[in-house]
Amino acid sequence: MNGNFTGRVWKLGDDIDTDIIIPTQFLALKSVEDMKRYVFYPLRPELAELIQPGDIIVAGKNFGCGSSREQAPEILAALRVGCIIAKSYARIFYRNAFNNGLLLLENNELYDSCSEGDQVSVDLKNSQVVLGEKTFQVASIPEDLLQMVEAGGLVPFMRKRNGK
Amino acid sequence: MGMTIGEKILAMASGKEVVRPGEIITAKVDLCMSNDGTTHLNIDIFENQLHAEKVFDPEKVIFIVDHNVPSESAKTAQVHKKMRIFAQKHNIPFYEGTGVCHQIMIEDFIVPGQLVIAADSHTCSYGGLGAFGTGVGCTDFTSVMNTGEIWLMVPESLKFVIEGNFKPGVYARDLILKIIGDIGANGANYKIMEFGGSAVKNFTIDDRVVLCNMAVEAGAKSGLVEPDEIAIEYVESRGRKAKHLYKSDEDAVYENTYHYNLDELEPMIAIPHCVDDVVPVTQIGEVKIDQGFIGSCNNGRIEELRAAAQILQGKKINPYVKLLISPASKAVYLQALAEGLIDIFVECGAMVLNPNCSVCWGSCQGVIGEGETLISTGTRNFKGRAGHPNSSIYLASAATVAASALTGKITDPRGQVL
Amino acid sequence: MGYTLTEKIIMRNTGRDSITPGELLNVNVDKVMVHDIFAPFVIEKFREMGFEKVWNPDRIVFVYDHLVPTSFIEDFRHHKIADAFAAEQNIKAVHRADGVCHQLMPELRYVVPGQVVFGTDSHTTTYGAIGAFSTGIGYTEMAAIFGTGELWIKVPPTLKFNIKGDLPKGVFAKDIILRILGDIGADGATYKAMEFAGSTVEGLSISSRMTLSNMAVEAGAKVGVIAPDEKTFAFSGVEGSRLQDLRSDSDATYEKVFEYDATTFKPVVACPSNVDNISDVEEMVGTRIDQGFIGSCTNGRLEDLEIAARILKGRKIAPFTKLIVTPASRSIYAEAAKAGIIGILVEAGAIMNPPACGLCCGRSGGIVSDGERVIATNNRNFLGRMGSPKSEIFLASPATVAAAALEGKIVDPRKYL
Amino acid sequence: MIKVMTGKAWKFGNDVDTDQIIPSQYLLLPNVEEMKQYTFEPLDKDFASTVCPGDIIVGGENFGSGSSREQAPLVLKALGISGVVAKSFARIFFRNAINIGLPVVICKEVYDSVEQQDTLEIDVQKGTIKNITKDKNFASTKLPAHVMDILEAGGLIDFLNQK
Repeated sequence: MNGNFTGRVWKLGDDIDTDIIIPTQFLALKSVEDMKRYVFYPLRPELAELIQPGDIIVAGKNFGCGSSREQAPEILAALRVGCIIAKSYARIFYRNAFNNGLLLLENNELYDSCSEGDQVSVDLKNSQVVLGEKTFQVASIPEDLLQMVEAGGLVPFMRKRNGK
Repeated sequence: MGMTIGEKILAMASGKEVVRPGEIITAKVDLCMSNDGTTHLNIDIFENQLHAEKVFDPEKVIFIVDHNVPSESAKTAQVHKKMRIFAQKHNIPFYEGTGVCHQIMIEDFIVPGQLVIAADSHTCSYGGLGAFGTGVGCTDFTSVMNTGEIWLMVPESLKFVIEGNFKPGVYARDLILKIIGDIGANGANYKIMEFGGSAVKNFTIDDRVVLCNMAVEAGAKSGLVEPDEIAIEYVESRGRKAKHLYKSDEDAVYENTYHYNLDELEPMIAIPHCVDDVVPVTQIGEVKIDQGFIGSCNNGRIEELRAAAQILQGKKINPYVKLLISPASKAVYLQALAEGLIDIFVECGAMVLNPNCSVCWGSCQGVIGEGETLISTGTRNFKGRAGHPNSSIYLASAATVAASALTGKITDPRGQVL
Repeated sequence: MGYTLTEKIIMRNTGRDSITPGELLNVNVDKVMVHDIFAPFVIEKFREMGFEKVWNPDRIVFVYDHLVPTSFIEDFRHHKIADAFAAEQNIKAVHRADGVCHQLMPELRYVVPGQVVFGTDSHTTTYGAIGAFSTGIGYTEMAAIFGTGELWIKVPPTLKFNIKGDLPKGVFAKDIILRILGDIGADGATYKAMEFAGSTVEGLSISSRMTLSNMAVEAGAKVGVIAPDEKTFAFSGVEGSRLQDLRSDSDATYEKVFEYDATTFKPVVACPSNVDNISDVEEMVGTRIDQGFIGSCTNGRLEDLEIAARILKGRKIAPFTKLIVTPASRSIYAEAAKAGIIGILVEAGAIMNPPACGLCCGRSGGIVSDGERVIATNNRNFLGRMGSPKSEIFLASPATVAAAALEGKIVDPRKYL
Repeated sequence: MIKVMTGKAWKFGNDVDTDQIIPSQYLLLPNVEEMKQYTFEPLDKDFASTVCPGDIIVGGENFGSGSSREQAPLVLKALGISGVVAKSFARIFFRNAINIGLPVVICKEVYDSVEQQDTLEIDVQKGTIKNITKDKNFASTKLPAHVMDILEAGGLIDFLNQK
């Protein structure tokens, strides 16, 4: 995966659960396109309008906790969020995100150093995130997961397996 | 020249000796009731347009949450909350999740001889106890809630003389469907439908209410049955006394009189999308169903539940059919529970709902989707009434609905009842 | 070196004689569960991936519980799509309105001790209560399992919760798990196995054990397991003698062991809007509530309804307060009706709903508006979970919820027991 | 005095019930402004977005049958409908319309002459209806004096407030 990009920061707190990312009442909408208008609805309904492709979400610990709803990473991928950088992630969300081609990075310090609206640069090759003068190390992502993200997720991966 | 029961109640309520059809009167109401279908608008009008401070009599204004119970959205919950706050502030009787409004009114408030106004079209149900009930909109209701009075035009009366006995598998529900099919959806517009004859004299209150409840589906202002010992016993067993036991005079004037013989009646069904498009179940042909509903202010009482349970006992419904059963009130639910009917429903694969309007109202529990077919004991089969505009509703008796839920297609209940 | 229960289940499944936490390996899936709200997505992904036939139709269970009864016009689509797929693929286990998926899977013995099971729902951890390795996954991975019957997993390290002693009056399994969540936090077991053991756990019914395992995911855990015993074998209808090895070795390696003395436990509540925001009920007494909810895969079982009935018997719910009760399955509803429990609840003023997820999944069944407060027996109190983001949710045991409904405010349930 | 109304006709059939005018699932929206976009949704999804203020609804027999929902005449009024002409009206709808000051006119004969979007002119006071497009005149049924008083006051609330 080509590893350098820069994005504007949207900052959220600890324990951003899947009901905040997309509330249950919108899960039976027909498409992810319909759903993405309700991203972060209970907490910050205005974000759906404001998030631009390439923007980066920075959050605290346990991002994506709660239900197994895959719509949560799917709508973030559909909004073409550059990546999420959180202190930690909930397990199911973590799997679901990579399966949907959404990049997740982990770092403990960035959160306290950045503010909403900051520009953050990601250098995947060196597992680094740069904010102004400061550089933060992120846990490296295994190459096969990066390849899945690059391929767009688990579906294209399985299609290839099935020779389709 | 004599008067009908309806005319007598209106004369008394307006302080007159005699009233005649066509006359406009101002009448004092005995009770008024509003439910969550429109009460949020009533409260807005009451507070912001009438700038009223008090209801005319806190013992005579009743709020009932029954349409969307429990609520399916925050907006609905907001409406319920508004009702709760108003009821608390004005210290008026308030019910939530206790049953369909008309059943609660009949169980807890209605007595023969009353004039009752409610913001719901099926208020005509109260004629089953010999009370004059009629439905109005929220502006009318709000003005009644404020003043205790309403202007009314005295309606003509139509008389329905019912004789004979029901055959097994045939019920009051089939009779009222048959009548509406005969006279049409506006066959009694602005009029009173008065039900009498030797058969009705033996009818239980439940059956009388079934007839009066659907009078509005023929456009009627009210439906009425002469109150008798059966009505007196019903209200006295609930600690109330009749207000007046009016009977129609021998020489009362009816615009028209219709005769029916129950011996000739068979199970009837209203086909989509009009209540008056009624045929015998035997003529319906092969119609696959997706959902059945037993409940509503028309057909959710103990007798209907017994009829359904008799058919469903020890059997399983068709796996592709959803069968929703909503007893009309908490009291009906508890009686059904005591009689073991709830167990039968749960075990046959039905969904037993809390007492509420449910799919008869079509915006909360059991909403149907595009192309789906519902067979229902509810009051209406209007296009889209139970959900998607392109869906279909058939109206039939609880027995017909139960029999159909077993087979997955509309089925004559005869042969499955003892 | 010994192994934990979780490791042993994985070893049985893969035929391995040794295994290390952190290791990635493929497991053979014994059963999967898909519920209505995600069924169309699983099916869509399955087709997008280019699969035509499911690996084994007898290992797939569909449960319609989130959209039952349908509350919105589009809900039925989920059932129609799943019905058509089940017919096409010859999947026979389809439950259309029989209860909450996590109750039905163990109750109907689709899951038995020692199996590896996945579901498209986070609370799939519930089956750990009968000694299964079970966890929630997304619908894309489920589609891949539909096609292959396999899934890669990372072997989780285990946290052991050793709980000893008799539970005091008024304290239930729900209070235990809430207490643990409060101690370790909502991410305290992320990616790990939680194992519940000790004399207190041994004394719990299968229903109560399910309450513990169900909420393991609220600490981020992958699974929440309990060693199967005679009670489990009887519940699951399996021959226990062949499964005696399904328990942690005495020299198993745990990442950490937490010791609890159950005799010190008290009734607790999770306060808005985090599952780990735990307070003693005593400290919250007097907090006004508008609605109570008893139900869900956490606490909608017979013993939960029973304890509520004990508290509500001969009493009435406070005016302008609602209590919504949703049994977790059809058979629980029927049993409770026969045992007179339902009658007591309805007499007291409870609103009985048919078995399904109901209010817990936040799509119908008692959604609330701005400023309203709910006290509920389910598993999440996230912001806006039950309607307006300006509403608040407290989580508690069925006893605490029933007592609160009587007074319209949080009270100590022990005064009614 | 009620003004003479002139507007384009939207013609519907017999037994147009209240669920067609405004389906149940929208009735608990907080106010009429939010509801009005769904007017006639089951019959004509584009109605609310294409109707113009002043337009007139033409119905057959039993217009407004069904429930007592006052939201039915209210959404029509909120969309600027100047009045409804029908062969006959269901009772509760008729009352509700008068009570909110929406003129409802009974005329058996005009119906067959009307095609969609014909221009009609209605004089409630005189009891006349003119199909301007077809150049034909009709008489409507006069309303009782008490009912006219309410309509002239602009509805029941204003009528009561005036009293």
